[in-house]
Amino acid sequence: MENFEPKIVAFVCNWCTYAGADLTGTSRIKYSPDVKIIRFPCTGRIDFMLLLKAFSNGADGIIVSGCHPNDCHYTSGNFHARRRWIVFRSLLDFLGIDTKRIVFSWVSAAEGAKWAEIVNTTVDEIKKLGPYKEYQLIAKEYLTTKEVINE
Amino acid sequence: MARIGVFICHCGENISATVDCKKVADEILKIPGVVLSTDYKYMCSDPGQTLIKEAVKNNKLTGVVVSACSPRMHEPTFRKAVAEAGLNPFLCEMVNLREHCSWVHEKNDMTTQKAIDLVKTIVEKVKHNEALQSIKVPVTRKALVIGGGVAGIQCALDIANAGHKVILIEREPSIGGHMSQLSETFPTLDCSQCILTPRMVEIAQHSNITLYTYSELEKLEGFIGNFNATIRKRSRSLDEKICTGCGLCTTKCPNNKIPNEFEQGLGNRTAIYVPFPQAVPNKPVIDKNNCTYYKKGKCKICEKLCPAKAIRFDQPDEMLEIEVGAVVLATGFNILKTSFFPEYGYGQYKDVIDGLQFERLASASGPTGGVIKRPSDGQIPQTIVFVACAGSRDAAKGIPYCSKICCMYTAKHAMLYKHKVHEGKAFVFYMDIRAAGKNYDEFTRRAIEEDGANYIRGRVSRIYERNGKLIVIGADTLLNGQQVEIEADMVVLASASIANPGSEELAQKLHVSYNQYKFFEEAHPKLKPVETNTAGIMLAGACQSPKDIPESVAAASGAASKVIGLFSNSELTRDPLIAHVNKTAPPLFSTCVGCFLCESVCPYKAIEHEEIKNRNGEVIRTIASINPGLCQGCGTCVALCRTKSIDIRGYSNTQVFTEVVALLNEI
Amino acid sequence: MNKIIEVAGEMLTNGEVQLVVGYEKGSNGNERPAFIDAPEACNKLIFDGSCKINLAVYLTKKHIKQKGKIAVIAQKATLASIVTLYTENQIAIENIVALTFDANSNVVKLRNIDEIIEFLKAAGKSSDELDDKIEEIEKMSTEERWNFWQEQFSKCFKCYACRAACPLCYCERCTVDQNQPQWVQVPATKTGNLEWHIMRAMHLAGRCSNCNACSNACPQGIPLNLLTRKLSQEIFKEFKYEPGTAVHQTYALSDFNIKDKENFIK
Amino acid sequence: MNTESYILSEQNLAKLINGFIEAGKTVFAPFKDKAGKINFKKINDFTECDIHYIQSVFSAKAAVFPPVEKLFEYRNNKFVQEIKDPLPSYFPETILFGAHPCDASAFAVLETVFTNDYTDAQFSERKNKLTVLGLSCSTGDEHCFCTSVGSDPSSAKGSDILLSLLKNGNFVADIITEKGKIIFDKSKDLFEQSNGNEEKITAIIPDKFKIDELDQKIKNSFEKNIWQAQSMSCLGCGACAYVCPTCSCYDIQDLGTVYNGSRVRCWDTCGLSQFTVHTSGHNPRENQGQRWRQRIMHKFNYQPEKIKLLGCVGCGRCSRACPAGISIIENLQKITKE
Repeated sequence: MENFEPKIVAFVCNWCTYAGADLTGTSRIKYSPDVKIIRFPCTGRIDFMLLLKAFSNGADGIIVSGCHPNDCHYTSGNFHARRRWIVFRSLLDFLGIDTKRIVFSWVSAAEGAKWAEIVNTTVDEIKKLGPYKEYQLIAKEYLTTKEVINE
Repeated sequence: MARIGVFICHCGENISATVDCKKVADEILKIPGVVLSTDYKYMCSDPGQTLIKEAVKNNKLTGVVVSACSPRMHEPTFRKAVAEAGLNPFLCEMVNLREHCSWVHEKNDMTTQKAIDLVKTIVEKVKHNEALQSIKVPVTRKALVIGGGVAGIQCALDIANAGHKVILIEREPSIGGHMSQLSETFPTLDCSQCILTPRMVEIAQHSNITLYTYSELEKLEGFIGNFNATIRKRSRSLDEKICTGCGLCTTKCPNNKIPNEFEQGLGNRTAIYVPFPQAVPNKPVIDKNNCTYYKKGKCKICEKLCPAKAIRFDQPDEMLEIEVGAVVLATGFNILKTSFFPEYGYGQYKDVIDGLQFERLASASGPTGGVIKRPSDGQIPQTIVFVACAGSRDAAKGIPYCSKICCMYTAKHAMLYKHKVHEGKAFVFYMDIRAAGKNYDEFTRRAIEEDGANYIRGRVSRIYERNGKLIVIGADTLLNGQQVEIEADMVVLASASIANPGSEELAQKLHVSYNQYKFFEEAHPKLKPVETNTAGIMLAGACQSPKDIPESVAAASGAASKVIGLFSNSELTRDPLIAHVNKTAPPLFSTCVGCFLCESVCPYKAIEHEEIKNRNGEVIRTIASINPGLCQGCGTCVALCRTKSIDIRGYSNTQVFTEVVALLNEI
Repeated sequence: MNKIIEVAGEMLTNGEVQLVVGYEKGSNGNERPAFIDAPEACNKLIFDGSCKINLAVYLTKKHIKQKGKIAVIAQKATLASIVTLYTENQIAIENIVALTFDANSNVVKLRNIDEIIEFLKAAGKSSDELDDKIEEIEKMSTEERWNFWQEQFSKCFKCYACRAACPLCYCERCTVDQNQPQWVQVPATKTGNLEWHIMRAMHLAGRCSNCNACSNACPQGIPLNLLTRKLSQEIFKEFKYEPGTAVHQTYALSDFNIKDKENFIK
Repeated sequence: MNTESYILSEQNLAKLINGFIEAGKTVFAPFKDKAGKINFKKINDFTECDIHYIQSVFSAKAAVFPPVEKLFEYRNNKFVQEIKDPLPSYFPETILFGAHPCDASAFAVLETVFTNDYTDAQFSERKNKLTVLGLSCSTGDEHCFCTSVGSDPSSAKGSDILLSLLKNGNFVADIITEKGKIIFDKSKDLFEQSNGNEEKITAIIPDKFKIDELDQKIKNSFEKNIWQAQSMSCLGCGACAYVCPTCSCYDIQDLGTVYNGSRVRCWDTCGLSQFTVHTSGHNPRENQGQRWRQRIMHKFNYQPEKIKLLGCVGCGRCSRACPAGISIIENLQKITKE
């Protein structure tokens, strides 16, 4: 996996992590371009189905990040999200979906450096794991010209 | 078919230095629905905006994507621009190519490819943007100011004088704050109380201001223009309306050995007391923790003596519900108690005191009537050592920041001392003299040159007692670190300014952010210094960071002007980026099944019940509906809803779904 | 089971209810749902616990609701489902009488939600071999788990019997039936099946009554109840929350506790 | 052609089947999974299959009408608009082995549906490349009713070669069609002469109702309220249709993105409430009774009228699969008794 550049999607909230990533920029801290951000109003908005969609569309890893507990711009969105992730993660794990490929974090608007670190450690981890072959294989079932009948 | 225009900004060199903007523009032009894709040096500049406006008109664009800096910076700018060109502003989206791409990556193909992917994603999103109309919400033209220090006072008066109602609440029995404790103020040396008390009285008498002292904010609900505050008015144990403030009770209370907070423990007070003579309101309060009646169940001397029969031992706390349109935080600061400095022997030696204590000693209305006496034996100290930066700018002590006011008040203290004790010696240990301010440097110079305060550049390592003298060991860095030892009668520590206790809890009650030192965080360090990132909540004074009086007053007036601005219209316009419950054709009417599990996720109580009736007016089903005035658009209900019946504008299911697909797939 | 026949008979005769939803013997010898509106028909009622259908599923159906007041023969899980349906505003509890059995298999009439909850509290919780199966799967490696479930899901043809048999899958327009956007692929593809079963489990997390109707309904015998049971365990472990144990208790996932513990958020 | 009968020992049967596999043909055969459920599955060796079964959960129709089937791949952007048809490898030479007469006879129904007004290319391609080695039933159960719908446990209808189990464990192989003959000719040596009086083990499937009675009754039962009564316990899932060997409804879906993906067809069913919903929100079959009626009428009235074939082969799978224990036999009997 020498020249493997993972596809990593970051689902982040607008008020803390998105702003934090802005600060990473204004502080000119460098990180890997493998991670691309999609902006949400709040971690509470992040639908677990979207994480599945990311994988089925070829993501090798996912970052979900928002405000630290008690800092949610909407007061409790991140608390609800945290519960959702506790349950969802245990389900994925039970189904044999590699939870190492999903990184959850709290990054505040003041933690530009932390954002860079989260991104880089995630990229390293995913590079170690390699492409998410298992999931991508089932996702391509009817999309590749190689044929499969119900075997 | 969509007609999207894409504009790639170079931001001077900021983006183009690492991203090949031309290539991005060319690649994006390949996306179906993109009719125009171009790059330009400064999109936010006038010509840049004109470029966009012209394109909207000439190409009949149905959507605009500006790929430049963070939307948190310029989204409003560009949405305004497209609106001026006749396109609904919400059909314009931004791509963050600067903070999230060019500034954080090296110049190479991957960076340019990332830029392409980011733009592609938003282009696909914009295809699903809807034209939206801003929402109008009514504004309650009444402000709540929390904290009755000089900042709170100034802010309340400014708002009130602009003709709006103000509720001012103060935790202590009287307003005045730290300023009322000060003797004289730098750099003019005018008497603090002389300038403050008239303002305090004005508060009490102003027809637009309602003052609640001895009161605290219990909780705050709602949102900008429509807050609902619950205030706990603690029981004073007397009926303020009939109390004349004669003060007889305070003189006759047998329990008179209680350290006086206002005097910083240098004097005593009674259990029923008025914090200081000029207190506003000038009505006593019974300190329940020290009152013999509350402790032992008998005494009631005050009740017997009170000519107005105003004492009410059974008076409960009062809960007040108040609707306000804006909130100003002016809860001020505190200073680090010198117990923080064991190496300086505080607590161990009575004569090692802090700045505020010195203020009381120097104050004409203080415990010593303005005569500087040392706490231990009441002797007039012949030598005083002032230690600046006691705790401040000391990362090791966890306070790397500068407390800002110490340099000035230490100089003032030295001056006051010299004026009162002409033959006395004043030594000042300092790190740097920070006297940036109108007439500030002149002031410190005066202390040194005219009043002969002896400034030593260096830190104090240790203070100990030797036959009745305090031995101060320090280094003089100007004499290349040579050790100096001074025999002092008194030591004054200019200890660090810190956030008020409880400010963290308060911030969480109000959902405003705060930094690691628990000072409240402004919305923008430069451009929004008196606003918080929670709309409708402003900041004034030292609750934000250490400030001196003129700065606090300026900030207070700034916050006031923000509030007055908000109150200048009877309703305010808000982004329509909020949740809504879908409606479908009958017989379904909505995919909402009315389980109302969403009700409890909403932090704003915005989810309501809507009854769907048939022609005969019979209710055929009850579904959820969202109150657009209350919804703040967090979208937590959207992610929770099993049937995807709730959606949110601007981050709709289709939009975010499309973003994920677009980001990860080739076109 | 003539006790139940008697009780049901009376209720229909004295007009206490207009319909009894119970069980009868099916052509394959197993119990199956029976809908009885005439006292004389009651004698075909049986109850030996062999029926795997949770009759609560019928309480939300229009054509059943229309019948008026309904007596439903309820096992423990059925009662839990009724409580959840009630807290989710899906049934008019005053139109429902739950008929269940005490330890000595006497018929017990439960006429309101409090009686139901009391009964459930008294009945208590019992674990079964399903919990062992879950442990067994948890012991597997991630890869083994993945293969196990892929093999299971490969049998799924998306007939949605699991959804149809679930009393809590009462939504008129399930997310899989929506195509703007198409959250779950319609065809029985590997991805579509995986996403469907994940979504189903998540939507039942904190609501599931553990009646196993889903897995029993599956023509292919896919052990779907493992997923829902696993999440029930998780939610009880993490949030001390058990559906059907209190009236109007907040749904575990629309509630939170500042002290919620997790060990994975960086 | 006139039928010839031979004896095929179990070992030789194994050789025959494995021969097909070695020759690169796809062999669908009954396979028992860990849960004990029988289904038709592509096997890689004779030993994998289990032919001593009463009925498989799903029918054998997937051999010609897969649950999900790619129609074409597309690419569609500003520069390329292209459509790629599936490769020939998508339609392999297929041997269906061990299908009971009910399944074998069902192909006739599917074929008429897919070819009556126009010819469905993919279906025909699969059908033409399909050879059926049928297996007459040695056992049956309470759900079987082939005898009531004009067939029987040893009917050769739809098979190219029909195998019948003998007491001694060997099989009688009746060569029914040209396709069957080709196979026989290729591996003559595996077949032994039959003296024509070997004892077959054949299931007894009692009559459940008289089909012409049913036919008379059902014609004018559309407006009757039996449908509501019969579907009272119907939960509205698609199990009955998906396991059915003759149900042929399908949906067309795109997988992938707007720009790049595959168009597939997949099974659909009239049992689901969404099946007939109009964009307007109106649903012509708004209740389960109407959906149940559609299913029964379609098989026992419309199809006999339209394609001159009964839409039911009496396999009884729907009754076995129904989570609510609805028995098609009982309900058909009720209709005849109306």
